[in-house]
Amino acid sequence: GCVGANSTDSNTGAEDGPLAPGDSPSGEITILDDNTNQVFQDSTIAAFEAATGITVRTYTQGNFNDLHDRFATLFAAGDTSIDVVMTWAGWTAEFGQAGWLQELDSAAVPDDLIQPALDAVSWDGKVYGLPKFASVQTMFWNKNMMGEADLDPEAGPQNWDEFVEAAKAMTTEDRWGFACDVGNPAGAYQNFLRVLLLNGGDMYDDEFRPIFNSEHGVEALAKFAELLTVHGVMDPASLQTTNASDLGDQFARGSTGMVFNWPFQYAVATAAESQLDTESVGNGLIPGMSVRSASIDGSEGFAISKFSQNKDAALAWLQFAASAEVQREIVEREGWFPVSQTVLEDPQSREALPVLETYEESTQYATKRWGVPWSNELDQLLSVQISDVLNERTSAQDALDSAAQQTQELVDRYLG
Amino acid sequence: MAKIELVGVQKDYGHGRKAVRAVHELEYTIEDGAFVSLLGPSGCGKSTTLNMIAGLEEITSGEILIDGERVDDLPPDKRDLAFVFQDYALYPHMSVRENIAFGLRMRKVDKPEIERRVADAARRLEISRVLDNRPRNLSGGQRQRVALARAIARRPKVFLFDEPLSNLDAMLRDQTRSELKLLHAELGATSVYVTHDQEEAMTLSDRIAVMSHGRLEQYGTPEEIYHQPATEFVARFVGKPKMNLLPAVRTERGRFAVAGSALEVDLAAEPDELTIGLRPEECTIHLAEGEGDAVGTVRVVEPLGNVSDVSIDLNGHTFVVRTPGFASFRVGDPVSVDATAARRHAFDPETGSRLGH
Amino acid sequence: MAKIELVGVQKDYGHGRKAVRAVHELEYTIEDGAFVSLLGPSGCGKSTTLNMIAGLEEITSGEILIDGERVDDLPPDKRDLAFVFQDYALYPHMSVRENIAFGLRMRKVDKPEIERRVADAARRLEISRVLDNRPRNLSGGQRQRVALARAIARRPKVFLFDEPLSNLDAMLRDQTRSELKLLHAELGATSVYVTHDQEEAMTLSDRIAVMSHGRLEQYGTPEEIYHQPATEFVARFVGKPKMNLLPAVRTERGRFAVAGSALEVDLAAEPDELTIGLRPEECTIHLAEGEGDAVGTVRVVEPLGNVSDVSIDLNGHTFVVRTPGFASFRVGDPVSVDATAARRHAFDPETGSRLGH
Amino acid sequence: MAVLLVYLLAPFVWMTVYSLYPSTALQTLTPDLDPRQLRLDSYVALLSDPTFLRPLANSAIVGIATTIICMVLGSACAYVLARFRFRGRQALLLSMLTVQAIPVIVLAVPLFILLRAFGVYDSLIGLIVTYSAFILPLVVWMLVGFFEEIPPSLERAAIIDGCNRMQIMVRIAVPLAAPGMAATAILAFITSWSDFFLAKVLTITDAITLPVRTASFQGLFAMDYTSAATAGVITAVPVLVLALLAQRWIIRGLVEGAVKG
Amino acid sequence: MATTTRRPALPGPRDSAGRGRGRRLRDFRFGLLMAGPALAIIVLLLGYPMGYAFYMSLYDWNDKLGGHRPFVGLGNYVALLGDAQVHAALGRTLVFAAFTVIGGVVLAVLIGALLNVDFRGRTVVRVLLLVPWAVPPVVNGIMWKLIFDGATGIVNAIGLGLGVFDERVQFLADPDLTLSVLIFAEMWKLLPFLCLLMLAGLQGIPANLSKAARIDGANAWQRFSRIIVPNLRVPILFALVVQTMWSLKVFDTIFVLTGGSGGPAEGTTTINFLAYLVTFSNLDRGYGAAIAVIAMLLVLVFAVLWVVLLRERPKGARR
Ligand SMILES: Nc1ncnc2c1ncn2[C@@H]1O[C@H](COP(=O)(O)OP(=O)(O)OP(=O)(O)O)[C@@H](O)[C@H]1O
Ligand SMILES: Nc1ncnc2c1ncn2[C@@H]1O[C@H](COP(=O)(O)OP(=O)(O)OP(=O)(O)O)[C@@H](O)[C@H]1O
Ligand SMILES: [Mg+2]
Ligand SMILES: [Mg+2]
Repeated sequence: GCVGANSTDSNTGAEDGPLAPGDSPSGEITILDDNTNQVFQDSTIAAFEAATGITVRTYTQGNFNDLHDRFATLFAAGDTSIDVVMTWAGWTAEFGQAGWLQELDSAAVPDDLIQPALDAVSWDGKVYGLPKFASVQTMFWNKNMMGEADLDPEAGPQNWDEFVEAAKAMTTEDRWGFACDVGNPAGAYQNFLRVLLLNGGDMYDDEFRPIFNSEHGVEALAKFAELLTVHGVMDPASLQTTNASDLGDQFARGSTGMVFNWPFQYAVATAAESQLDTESVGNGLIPGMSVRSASIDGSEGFAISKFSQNKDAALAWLQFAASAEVQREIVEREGWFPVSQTVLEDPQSREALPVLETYEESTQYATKRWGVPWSNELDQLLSVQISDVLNERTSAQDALDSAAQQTQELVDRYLG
Repeated sequence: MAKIELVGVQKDYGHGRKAVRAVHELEYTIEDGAFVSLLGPSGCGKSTTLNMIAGLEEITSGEILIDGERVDDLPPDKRDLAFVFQDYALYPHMSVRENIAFGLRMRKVDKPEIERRVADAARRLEISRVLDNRPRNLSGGQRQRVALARAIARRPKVFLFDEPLSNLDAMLRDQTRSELKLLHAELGATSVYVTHDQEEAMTLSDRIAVMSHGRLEQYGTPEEIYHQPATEFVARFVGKPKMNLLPAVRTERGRFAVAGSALEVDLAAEPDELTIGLRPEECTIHLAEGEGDAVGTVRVVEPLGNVSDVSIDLNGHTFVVRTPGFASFRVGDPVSVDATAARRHAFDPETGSRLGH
Repeated sequence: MAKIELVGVQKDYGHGRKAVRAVHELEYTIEDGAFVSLLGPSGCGKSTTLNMIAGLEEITSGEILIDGERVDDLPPDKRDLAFVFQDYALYPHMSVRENIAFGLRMRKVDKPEIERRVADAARRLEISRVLDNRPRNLSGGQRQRVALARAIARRPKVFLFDEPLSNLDAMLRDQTRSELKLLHAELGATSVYVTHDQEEAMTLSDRIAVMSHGRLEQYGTPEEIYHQPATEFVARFVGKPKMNLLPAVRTERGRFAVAGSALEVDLAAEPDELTIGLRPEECTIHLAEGEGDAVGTVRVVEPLGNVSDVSIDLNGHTFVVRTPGFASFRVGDPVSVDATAARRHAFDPETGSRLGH
Repeated sequence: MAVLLVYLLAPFVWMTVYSLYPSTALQTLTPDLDPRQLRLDSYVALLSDPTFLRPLANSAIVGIATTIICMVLGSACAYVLARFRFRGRQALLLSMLTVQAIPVIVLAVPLFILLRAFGVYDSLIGLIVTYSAFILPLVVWMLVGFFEEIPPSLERAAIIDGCNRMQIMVRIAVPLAAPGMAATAILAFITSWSDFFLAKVLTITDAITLPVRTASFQGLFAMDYTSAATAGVITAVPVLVLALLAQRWIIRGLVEGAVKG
Repeated sequence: MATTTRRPALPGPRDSAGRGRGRRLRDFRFGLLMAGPALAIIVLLLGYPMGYAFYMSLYDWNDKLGGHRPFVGLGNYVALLGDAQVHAALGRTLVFAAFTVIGGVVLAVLIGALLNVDFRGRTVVRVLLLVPWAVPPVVNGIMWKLIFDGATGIVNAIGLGLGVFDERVQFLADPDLTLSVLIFAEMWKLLPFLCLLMLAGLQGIPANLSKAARIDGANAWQRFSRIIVPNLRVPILFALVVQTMWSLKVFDTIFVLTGGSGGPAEGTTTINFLAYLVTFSNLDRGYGAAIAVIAMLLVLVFAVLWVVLLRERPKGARR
């Protein structure tokens, strides 16, 4: 994409207020997406162009891991060549607070959006984009292994104790009952947040004071660490697994009994190269500690660059991607969850993607992400503490106290 | 066609207070067609002088004239001269043919003429067969010839040589020296030849400019240099074995005794003290018959085949005599020296300049 | 104390089919206390021989005995010898003092003794004042002395020298040569000296081993080598100017004519064709008076001061005569050569070996 | 020595193996190296994937162009530094080496702004110019060493033969330094070809280079080891071939200049 | 610096006072014409950003605070001094540098000495030394990940197969182990170059030096330690200086090996990588720039340190 320097356009007048849908937007837009979805490239763009008359000049996919740095550089330099960028909970808060994303007027936001998906594109009460798919972790298990361990393959563990027992039963010489991905900072944060919510805790109070070092938090982290250190049911490789896809592959290889993973796990586990198939993959709610269940959100969406020269057209794309038509395709062709309640409740969707059932169930329980401007810093510092706990260099209490104190400094810096 | 005049030529390296004078007030004329050697020990300013003539170094003061014209501001390639370097400076990435032709091509000589000249130069130096080789595939002697061929192909007015033989081994050096002499006789171009080897200078030159510490010590024919050295430095530097130079004091009018020894020499000179110079090959020795006859003892005998050099300890001073054949003297033999047949040279011990005729 | 015997010593470099024989069947004895030179052109195997004596190279076959004991399996440091290298091989990171002391320290000589010996060696070679310098800050001559001092401080039974003077300039070389000879006289240790300079070999040695292409050509005293060269190679290699070697055919019994020229030589020899050898300094020339007298024309005259070398064109062959003083001959002069006073040498043109006495 | 050889080669060989076998065959305790399992699928796939070919072409273009620019400008600059004495020369030379100490990180953002200002962000030209700036100091540093090794008498001979300064450089100095120049050129190429960070920051789409593409096989939801290994092999092979072809010069050029005291 | 001694003063055309002013001017113009473009590019594309980076480091320049970026002077640098994260990164950097630079050079000298001995296949080994050198860092990262992965890596397969390990070793799970793997990976890449450097140096040492030492009675180790090593001073110094620069700059390998995180638990976050994280992940550009400037100073300090440590004693100095 070439960079048009400081051209002033009709749209800049609306820069200060939230963006509402305009009448019949037109022109060109440029989209920079991650490479999670193929469906846009395959059919959505054509459909969008046909429906709106807007041209998608370029639609580019970048590697998720690279995008953050690119966006940061692009925005910092006020680049006008990109109209639509992919976003998710962490970036929405970060780039939104930096003033790089266009706030949307409530008129532009569909009203049947599922809350966690909407959260992923909002920060500080403002909506900065629209979700393109919803993603929530659920539990997957290997029915074969369950059976071999004399457990009921159809019913997954209902609470943490059952989960631990099941994991123990499934752990053998070269197989593990459980595996996760705490290898990088984001993974460390996710795994902690998940157990924190499972134990009824939370990250912050209403005033954004960190409270994750509460009793709930400490107990949750301790129990999580025990999987590795006491029960020996967690694959030690979890400590070096840096992404969900490695975890997914691992599960698909049949060497891990249970994982908590994103929806795509189903597709991976039932793919041709996998050791498992539709019959042998079990799916259900993540078993809770002090609550029945909880989960973490990983929904993605699109946002409009503050420096876009054609925000109306960009908004049209956001809305199109969130529309039922596109959402159905995402569910059917890619296995992600829909962002709208309507599509979720559609039986047709359920048929295409059995795990949707679990998802729907999970919406009753806490599903959070806590995307904040200081997400990166937080992930980083938390990962150090959690690694220390997992390697038994410190206690869960000390680790979380230290993390909470550092987090407070971050909160003060960014919200103070 | 090419007379080179040096008029008060000086050269300083560096600037201001750090300036070092490498060459002092040179003043002499190299006649057209002459072969002149610049002779002197390492660092005495020979190359500097040659480079100034070539235009590779600027002159600090003074003038250089070629055929009466000042060339100070003429770049080297306008002075119509060729230069043969000590390391030959052959272009390693060109064939011998291209090496020889390069200077002509740069001067836009036309192709057939270049070919003719290259062929001619190669024939003269007997390197026609290696014209297509790279220098690195040649022997030392062949490289030397290529360097010469490159110079003569240009047919310049002046040839400048900077120690062109010093990278050859002894046998090849002697042979090439003779050939160089023949070549000069054929071509007749003015040649300036830098060397630190007195033998080369003696055998090749019409005239020799002996230099020391950036100054001219003597400018003359080989015979003058050898028989009438103008300074003690020249006397010591020219001739092999080295001239015996000994402090002497006057014992009576016209008679001098070599310091503390029984060797006495007749010499028509004024001062009370002087340095006396006697060439080893003009003296003779014989075994001392009695005590009184002996003036020294043999320290070292160095047979060279047809002659032997005998070093004698003359009361602490070494005195060398060249004797014919394998000398029968043995180390420790008492001997007496006969210098009556020897040409006498005398020098001022302070200034080193020649005394008398 | 140290007699060195070489018995059928051979050396191959490389293995199997790629093996190259660098030294062939050497067989001679170096007497205790003798100074023996290994003389020959570059690549003839001199250094290889020396290295085998030192133990730095393995012997392929044959034996080397020192004082009657086989040393083949003895490492160099057990053979009690010192080595002076052509490039001196001074340790650049050590001071002169440390350089000299290193060999003693390695042998665990005690400190005061080391100091004594270093001081003594330094005094003898007049380098006491530079003991604390690094080699790189020394002149070539000083470095050479340090290398010698390092050798003598060790007080070994045998000294080995590999062209120790060849990196010095002419003057320094002559001077150091004399000193080396004195040093040997004082120390009296067996010395083996490698050189390609016949003058060095002649002046320094008790005996000379002339080598060519890895083979021994002759082993004898300087006088034998000079006056009775065993092969044409030795004749050509030893003596300066080079011996005139010319093909000759028998004209009548006991009389030979140099190929195609009027020069005739009396010689008691059998074959019809041979190579005749005449030393330039034993022949004389004079200006041809009439046509019939002339045997050649002067090509080059090279004055050396006390003598001049005159090259004559003898019907295509070059013949050199050494004449006294600055010769009065001019290029092109017709001259006749007189070789009656010259010792005659004759060689088999095929094998190169000496004919007759 | 065998140990050394294994040490040198084994890692790369293993990566090549990885690219040739389905990862399921290798990610076990007993890797299954049955040659029947061998397949070139991933190579075929990558080499027919436009999103891979484009970066491949980009890297080649950027590498070659950078090398040419560096060699032309660098040799001109190095020649002057090698042959002229002026005040500050030493400092200038040293600063060429010191540039090596600059962490690229610190320059990324300002560079981005700079390139954007000139409208060459995410373009091959932008990358070429940036790489040139980073590689030039090293090139100059090395070439100065090579030029200084040329005996001054050769240049003097050329002066006598009638060359002007430019001719001396073009006809004498450059050909003579050819081995060193070759080594330097290869180094320049390898450096620009291998760079990851700058390319990551200074490109988004159009000008993505091979290393960036290769690293991107580590996706969040798609860690494709076989493709990563394949891309790794494809990225490494051109430079390996170059390096091996020119190894004599490289060793001489890269190292000897640095060693001569 | 080592390199100052490297440039012998060559007799170039020199000018003398009073004369040759025209020539000097010509030379000057020529020099400017030739050197100008290269210098201009370098100054523009490196000099300007450097200055800009320093400028940034004087501000509290955090993009996530919106456009608000107050001038803080050396505030960022002061903050650095008390930042535990920076201290930890510095510590790691020193460990990493100590192993790769000092360890690398020591190993290189030893291996170089081995390679300098004549043996069959020596040329092959020398040529193959170039392989690691030519492998791009990104590929290097991927490669070692494939090898050391705790679940699927070949090292575990071999180790378990040979019974060296009892169970899988999680090389990339423990911060310290991961740093070791990183050091190992870097060593693999850098050692060959250092070895070549030493080889070239060794070949510059006259063979006679070793022979002389043999005659002097030094055994193999004494010859190596007392003769060879001291004479490798210049290449060693050069190796130390450039390797320090390269070691402290390592980024790509860390990035790829650790999935872009510098983890686990910051275990491989060197000072340089920290500068990256702070600048690009945290968007805390002022602070990141300050860290980078410090990283650069660190390199220069080390470079000077090496030169001082290894500088030759003044001539004539006694032991
Ligand atoms: N470029 C230079 N800068 C400074 N001093 C120089 C330079 N070139 C030569 N000199 C000094 O000038 C003096 C004369 O040097 P020159 O090269 O002319 O000597 P030379 O007689 O040719 O010696 P050699 O036989 O060693 O070649 C020496 O003292 C030398 O150190
Ligand atoms: N290490 C080696 N490997 C193979 N051949 C060698 C080796 N050293 C010497 N040679 C060969 O052995 C022969 C004799 O070499 P040597 O060094 O003994 O000659 P030299 O008489 O000392 O010559 P110079 O006067 O040049 O030193 C030469 O042909 C040389 O090429
Ligand atoms: Mg000179
Ligand atoms: Mg030799």
